[in-house]
Amino acid sequence: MLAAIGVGSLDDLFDEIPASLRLSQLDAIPTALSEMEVGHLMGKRAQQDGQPVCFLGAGAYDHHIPAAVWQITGRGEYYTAYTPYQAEASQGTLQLLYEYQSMMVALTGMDVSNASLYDGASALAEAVLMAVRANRKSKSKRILMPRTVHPAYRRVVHNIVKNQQVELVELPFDPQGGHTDPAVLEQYRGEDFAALVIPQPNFFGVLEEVDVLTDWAHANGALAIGVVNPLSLALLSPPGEWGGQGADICCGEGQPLGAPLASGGPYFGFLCCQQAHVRQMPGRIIGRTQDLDGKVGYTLTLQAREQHIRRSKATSNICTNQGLMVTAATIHMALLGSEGLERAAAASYANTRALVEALSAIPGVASLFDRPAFHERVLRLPAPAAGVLRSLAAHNVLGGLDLSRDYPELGEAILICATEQRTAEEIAAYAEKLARVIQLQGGVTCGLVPKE
Amino acid sequence: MLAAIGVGSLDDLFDEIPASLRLSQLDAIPTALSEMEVGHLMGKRAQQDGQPVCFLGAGAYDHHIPAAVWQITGRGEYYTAYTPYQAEASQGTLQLLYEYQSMMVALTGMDVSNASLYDGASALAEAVLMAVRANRKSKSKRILMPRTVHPAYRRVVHNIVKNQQVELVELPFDPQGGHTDPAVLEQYRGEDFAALVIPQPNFFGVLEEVDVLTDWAHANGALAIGVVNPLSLALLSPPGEWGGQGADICCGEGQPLGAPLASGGPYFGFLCCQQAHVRQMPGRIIGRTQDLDGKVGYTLTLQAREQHIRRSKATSNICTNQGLMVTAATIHMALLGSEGLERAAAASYANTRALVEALSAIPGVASLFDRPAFHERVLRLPAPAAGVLRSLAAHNVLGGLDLSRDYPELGEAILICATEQRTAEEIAAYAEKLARVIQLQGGVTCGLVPKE
Amino acid sequence: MLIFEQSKAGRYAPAQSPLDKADISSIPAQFRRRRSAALPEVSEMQAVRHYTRLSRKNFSIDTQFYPLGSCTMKYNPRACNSLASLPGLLSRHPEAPESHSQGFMACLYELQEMLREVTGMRAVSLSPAAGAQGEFAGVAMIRAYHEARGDSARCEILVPDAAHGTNPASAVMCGYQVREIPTGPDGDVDLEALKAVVGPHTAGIMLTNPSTLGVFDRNIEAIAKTVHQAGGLLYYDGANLNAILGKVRPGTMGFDVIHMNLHKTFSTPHGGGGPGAGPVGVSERLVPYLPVPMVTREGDEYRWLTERECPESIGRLTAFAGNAGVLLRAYIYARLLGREGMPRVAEFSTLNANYMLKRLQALGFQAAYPQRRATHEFIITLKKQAKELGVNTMDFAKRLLDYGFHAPTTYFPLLVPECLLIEPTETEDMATLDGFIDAMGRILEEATQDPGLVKGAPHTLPVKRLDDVKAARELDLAWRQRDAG
Amino acid sequence: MLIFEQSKAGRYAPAQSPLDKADISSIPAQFRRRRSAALPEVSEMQAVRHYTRLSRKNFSIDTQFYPLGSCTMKYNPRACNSLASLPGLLSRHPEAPESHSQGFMACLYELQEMLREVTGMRAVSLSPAAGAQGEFAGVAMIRAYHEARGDSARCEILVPDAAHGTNPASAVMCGYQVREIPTGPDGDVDLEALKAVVGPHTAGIMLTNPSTLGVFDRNIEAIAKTVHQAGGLLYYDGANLNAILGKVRPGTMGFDVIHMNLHKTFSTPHGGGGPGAGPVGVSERLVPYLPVPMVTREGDEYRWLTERECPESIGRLTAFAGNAGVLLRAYIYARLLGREGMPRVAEFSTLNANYMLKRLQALGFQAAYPQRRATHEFIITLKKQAKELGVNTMDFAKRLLDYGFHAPTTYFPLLVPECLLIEPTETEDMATLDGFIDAMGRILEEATQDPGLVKGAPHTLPVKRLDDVKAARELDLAWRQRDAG
Ligand SMILES: Cc1ncc(COP(=O)(O)O)c(C=O)c1O
Ligand SMILES: Cc1ncc(COP(=O)(O)O)c(C=O)c1O
Repeated sequence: MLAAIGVGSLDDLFDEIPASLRLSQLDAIPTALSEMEVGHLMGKRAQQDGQPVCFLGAGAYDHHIPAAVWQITGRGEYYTAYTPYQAEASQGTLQLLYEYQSMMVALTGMDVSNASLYDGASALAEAVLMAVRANRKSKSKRILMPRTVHPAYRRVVHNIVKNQQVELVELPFDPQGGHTDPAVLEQYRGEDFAALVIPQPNFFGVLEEVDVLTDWAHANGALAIGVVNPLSLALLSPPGEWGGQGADICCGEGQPLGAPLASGGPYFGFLCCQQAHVRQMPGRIIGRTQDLDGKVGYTLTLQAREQHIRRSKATSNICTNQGLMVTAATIHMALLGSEGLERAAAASYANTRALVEALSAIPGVASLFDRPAFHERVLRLPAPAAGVLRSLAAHNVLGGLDLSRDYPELGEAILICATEQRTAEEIAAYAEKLARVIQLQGGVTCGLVPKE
Repeated sequence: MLAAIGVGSLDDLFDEIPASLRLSQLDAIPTALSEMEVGHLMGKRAQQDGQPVCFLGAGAYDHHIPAAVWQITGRGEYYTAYTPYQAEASQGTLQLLYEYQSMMVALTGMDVSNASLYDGASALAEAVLMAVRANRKSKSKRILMPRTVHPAYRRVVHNIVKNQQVELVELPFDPQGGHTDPAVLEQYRGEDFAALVIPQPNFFGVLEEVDVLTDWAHANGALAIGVVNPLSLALLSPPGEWGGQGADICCGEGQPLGAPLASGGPYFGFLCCQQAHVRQMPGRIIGRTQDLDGKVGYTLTLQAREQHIRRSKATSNICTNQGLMVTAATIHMALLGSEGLERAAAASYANTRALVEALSAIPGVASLFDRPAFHERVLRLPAPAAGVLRSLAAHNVLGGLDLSRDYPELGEAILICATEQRTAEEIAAYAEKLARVIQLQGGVTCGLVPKE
Repeated sequence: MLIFEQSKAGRYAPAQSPLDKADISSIPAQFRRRRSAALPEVSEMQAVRHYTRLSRKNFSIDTQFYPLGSCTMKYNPRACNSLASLPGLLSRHPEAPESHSQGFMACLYELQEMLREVTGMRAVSLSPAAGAQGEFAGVAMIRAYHEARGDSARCEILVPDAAHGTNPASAVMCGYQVREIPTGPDGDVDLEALKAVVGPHTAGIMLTNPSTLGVFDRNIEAIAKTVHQAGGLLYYDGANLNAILGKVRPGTMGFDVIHMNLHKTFSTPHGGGGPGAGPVGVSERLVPYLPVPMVTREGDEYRWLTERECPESIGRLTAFAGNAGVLLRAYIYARLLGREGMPRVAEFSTLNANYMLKRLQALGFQAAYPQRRATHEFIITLKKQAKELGVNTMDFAKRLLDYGFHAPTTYFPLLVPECLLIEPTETEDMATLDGFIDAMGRILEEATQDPGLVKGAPHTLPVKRLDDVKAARELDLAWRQRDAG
Repeated sequence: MLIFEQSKAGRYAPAQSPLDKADISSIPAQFRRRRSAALPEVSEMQAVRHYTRLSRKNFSIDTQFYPLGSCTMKYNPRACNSLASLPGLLSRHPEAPESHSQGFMACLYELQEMLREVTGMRAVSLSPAAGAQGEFAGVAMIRAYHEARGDSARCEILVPDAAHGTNPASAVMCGYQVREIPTGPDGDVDLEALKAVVGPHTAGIMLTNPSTLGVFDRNIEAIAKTVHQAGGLLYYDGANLNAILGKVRPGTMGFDVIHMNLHKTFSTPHGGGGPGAGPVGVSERLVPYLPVPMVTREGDEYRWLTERECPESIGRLTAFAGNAGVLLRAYIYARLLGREGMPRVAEFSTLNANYMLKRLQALGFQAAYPQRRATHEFIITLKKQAKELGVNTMDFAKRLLDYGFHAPTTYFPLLVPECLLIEPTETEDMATLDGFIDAMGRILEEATQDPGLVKGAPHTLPVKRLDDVKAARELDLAWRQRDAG
């Protein structure tokens, strides 16, 4: 090959690079390993972290994933394909994405879905930017953002939108109910907002008054942005039906649809909207069309919104998305159907109720909010949450999320979750361990924090 | 559908079955589980057995298998296809099997290979039956079977061939060398045997004098049947080149070529022979041919040997074979090539030498045989082997195979193996544990069994 | 293109073997290989791409309807594969001590118990590697039984003419002579013919019921009585167990020994030819002869039963415990099905078969046994079409491939001329069955209007019809270095 | 056929969800869904078969040569997939405590260190989810840097006209105006034009080197000096890092901040569009602004660095730690490559590109920059063919599909008319490159002799050329119940 090129050595191929820039060594990089050696290494690392029993949720949920999902998703044809720019050579991915969009539309009750964004948090940021562009009634760059939205999501949104001078106005939550009391909105009546964000369920697992909130937004010239758990939609009212007109945009984290916990990623963000806003939608969209013979086929469409065409005027900079996770989610939804999703959601709901019941029987442990919830709950503990969780972890139980950093006003509180995967034995074992840990940590003596 | 059939209920479809035979219940079978529940169950069972460090060989070897092997073998198109009876719809499997046969021919130096038998032991039984049919010079149904052949293989051969009045004549092994001394054959000179079985390496890991043995067989009107470890053939002389004319038949266990240990199966038996004997070969064979347009294609051939055509006159009753394991083996061999197989074999050889060296440093522990070996070795222990192995297992080490059941004449002896997967640390840890265990079990005091 | 033809000297996938080459000079040269084996020399990517592409030239259950009679090509739940491949299960050495095998052994034990229950047999051994090896084990047990009783004149095994080829072949491997029993006009075994040949030389009879003719032999009780009275034993070929799972037990029918094809009834995948598993079950009198190893439970502990514990056993037939990984898949499948699911297997596979039969008959296809109820499979015969249109069963089969359907079993059983043995299984839906039926209808039209089209099929597959005669005449069974360039 | 069109009311895969339906009546009706979502209702087998078949309508690296310029479609070692999918890794919750995360964190830490070394930057954060998010992070750090210094007049980011669309789009998302810099006739940035526009309003410049024109900008040091002297920072778009891996470090070239596309250079699969990972590396002065989380090591322990420990950070850009599974795959790949392997990536990808360029030129194809050395990719322009034969780049691209090759990148970069950007990568062998070159030669002939054939391509794929205009005009973005029957 060198001869065909007309050079004497591999090195000659780099002769346009100034010699002063050339690198001589990579000392800090270890020498190559064989696959066997890397296998041993990764095997050890994977074991090292144990597999504690998981009562953590907080945006990432331990649901059952059918074995078929990843066996098919892992097929080379899905796993090693690029973005389907050559539509005729990518009908597999394209039809699948069209089916995905259709499923998300069915699940959310919205008109259109894109083909994914990075994750739930960044999807919310894109939804906010989209709302600012799409809301023709408002010139405002202010967004009403309930404090019941996942704290990491709020941070991400802030980090992404602040450079475009979009401002987030925080709405407090009701200390009894753990929800956004629609009454607090009254103080903003008459002000100009681009959108109101509505989480369902909210970060505490609590169900918001989505109909009232959506109607308030519309009555006040703001768009309504739903942030939803897609699995919960098997049971809960879909954003497209919230209030009188439905939410305008909805987004969320797709992880509960077939993505393993896997340390937080890759997951995928989904984003759906009403037809009217489709041209403000960021991310790829697949459309159904025809070929020269009139045969049905699928292709990327509305690409004029995207950076590779519109460059600095694009709806977003996103290019690579989370296609493979969407592949898994599509297969996952096809396998479960709405019956299966309903059963998984219902079992998660029931398991979390059982968990709350078991844990609340421990003196000093109490559920904090009194409103309906989905599959997460906030519990107050009679001892420092951080220490309790640490002790539980030492017993191989991930007992929940310590809320003290993000919600110091809640005191020693944790967020817990029991998906359909948790068994009655695991729930009982957690309760037993928690009781012991609290006792050892010298939890409250009876009477100090009376059992409600 | 019932209406289309013209019956009223599912039960009507069984109306030809005498009512007295119908079954009402299956009490002893548990009720259905969901995939999630079976997943939990199997997860527990898999963990329960631990993953001890493996110094066991004895016919099943812990070699590295490239990740690609099973990711591709598991593709639905290979995994869920039937036997390629419809050749035009099975070119994937058929071409792969033709490639497999070609690889086995390259590795063994024989002329032809079939497309697999159940396992190494049953393949040897088929080889013996085949030799009886194929040996036109001999009317005998007697087979010379060295005691250095894997004991389970000898049992299986006996169990299978005895019904056809084939008799196995056992050849003793040399207590110094652990091999079949060609001299012991002299007592059989002039007698009529259908075949001589020649293991390489033999059950003790020791290398046999394959050239001399093969020539002896041919000189005495017997066929030579090699039983070989296919991985060892990357280093060792192939059966097709043994002695003056090469072995007539060779067979063995394919497990070292891409099959996981997996409790002993599925593995696959391979069987190769010289061209002259191909019509006596049991099992499926794939041939290259052409289609109507003259294009190359692959198909099952010589089916007239098989049970579905020849019925009671078939070369064997085998029908379902071990196709998927052969698929894996083919991909495995393609990925490693002979360079990779050589490296794996050489590293296994070297590791076992290192292991023997480390263990023999323990007082009372000694290597039993003094001849060249591949990657297994027999060690004599200064304490009861069963107890030692039990203690090692409790320390998460599978220390080897206790030989006392099958070779009581060897005393307290174990068969050990260290494949390329065993690390220097694992070898050192084994030595350390063995020293401790022997000490605790009150192994011999110095002087009783002097260190050789 | 063969992988060998992509080979280039010196190329390999370096990550796949030890990076350092160990010294083997201490192995004396006389034992060593002189030239490296001429295996393909390709990169990892080349191998992956080659075998990925190759796979796409296959039909399979995961891609096509596969109504192959007698083969039960049903869906293989993907969980069976992934759960049987958990690292702890894959890494277990067959000689691992019982202390490190309790999880694995629990699965085998429970599978033995479930198979016992659903077949109505007294005990089960899982070790045979496939159906044919199960047959061998079964007939060997029959032999061992007679021998133990000194009943040595019994040298014959009876086999109906509809039987699968493995039946006579297995009998012969066990040293028996085979005697064929004809089938009566309605598809049941000819009882009179049977009565005429049984006798003191009869070691046993091998039957499948429902038979491979797709009908349930209504005289099974009479057959059992006849053979038993003559001192013979009844062998049940379980290949068709799918038809009666949870509905009728072979034990109840009077069988003394049975094998099951777990790769059929229990949905372990066929893998392009195997592996399978052929457990055997026996009635009381054959228990001592069951092949080893088996698993037993003592208190809370599982223990192996081997040659030592079972001195009368016919012994082991493979080196270890048979196709363990297949057994695990079948175990998982059985747990997923459960008590409720098993009869549904029989019900829906039978429903699908009867539906197809009726609809194909309506299109003008001729049933081999029109007066009989179909079981989980049924036969149509194309002898009329072959005669009148010159388009035979093979042509129909090949043309079906063009329509995206795998062909049914052709020319088996041998006694029905120009036959297709069709088995839809319970996992297919009506739309798929209808698609197949429509294709059959269209091919019938094609055969009438343009027989050349059908006779030249397939037209849309990677190759056209292959020359089997050439394959057998000019044997080309391996690529060799000399084939290159 | 869509999966929805195979749906039948009431059908589902019962094993895939809890067998008992839990009671949810305690959720007040106002919150509940009134009608079930109209998802497909199919059996497990139908879903498996549908998505298995669908997959076969894709081109992919595992099945085809995919010389897509700027995308680095190289082989993805299968071990990366299986080892990153070990049960312990898949089941780790993102909020698991550090005590239960040391194995995972060790991998991230070592990956940070390796990327630091190979790019020559001071520190690395792995968290951005893809290249574009890495760009956002990089530009946001530039902004944070200037803001921290009170240097608030800098409102412009410079971007060469050859840049990828994400560059200007990311700059705008960070609140900057974008100013394009032209390319000189030899493919290097027009240095004079650059000098003319830099100034106190310049926040920075975004560059890739080698550029998407397939050449290494020889003036990189002068560019760096120019921008730095004006007080701006240099951003390196690492999409082309494959070309120089282990040969030149962006840090040495003078860049202040870079992103890497692990799904290109570090071989994590593209998955039909993603996921990727876009780690960022920075020089000393930008370290405080790196996005969180990162991993640090204290003694033998790994610890997270979050908002708390990094108060000046631009913060987090996804909820957790980015695309962790992609990072693990890249880590495994990097360990397999090792110190020796990294420069070989650059060498062989460059060798392959230069070989292809020379051979295509010999066939009469016109290089966009014939006087330049190709890097790991190169551009040919078909403007002559488009003009003379009426067969344009898109036609060539579509016709290549018929030959079994994925098309190179078309019509990008925008400044070269009728261009193909061709990137073979280091993992392809010469026979494959030759096959592609031959196909190009044949298409050129076809274009001369039978242009209709090329313009009507593709002819052999699941669909013929698709109507994109119709797709955009008559938006059909989801199947709805009303579409049925
Ligand atoms: C009726 C019948 N009996 C026996 C067998 C043999 O089983 P196996 O192929 O598992 O050896 C088969 C398999 O095709 C069969 O259909
Ligand atoms: C040159 C260049 N820069 C940036 C990007 C954006 O990277 P990503 O797609 O990962 O967001 C790409 C990807 O196509 C690219 O080719």
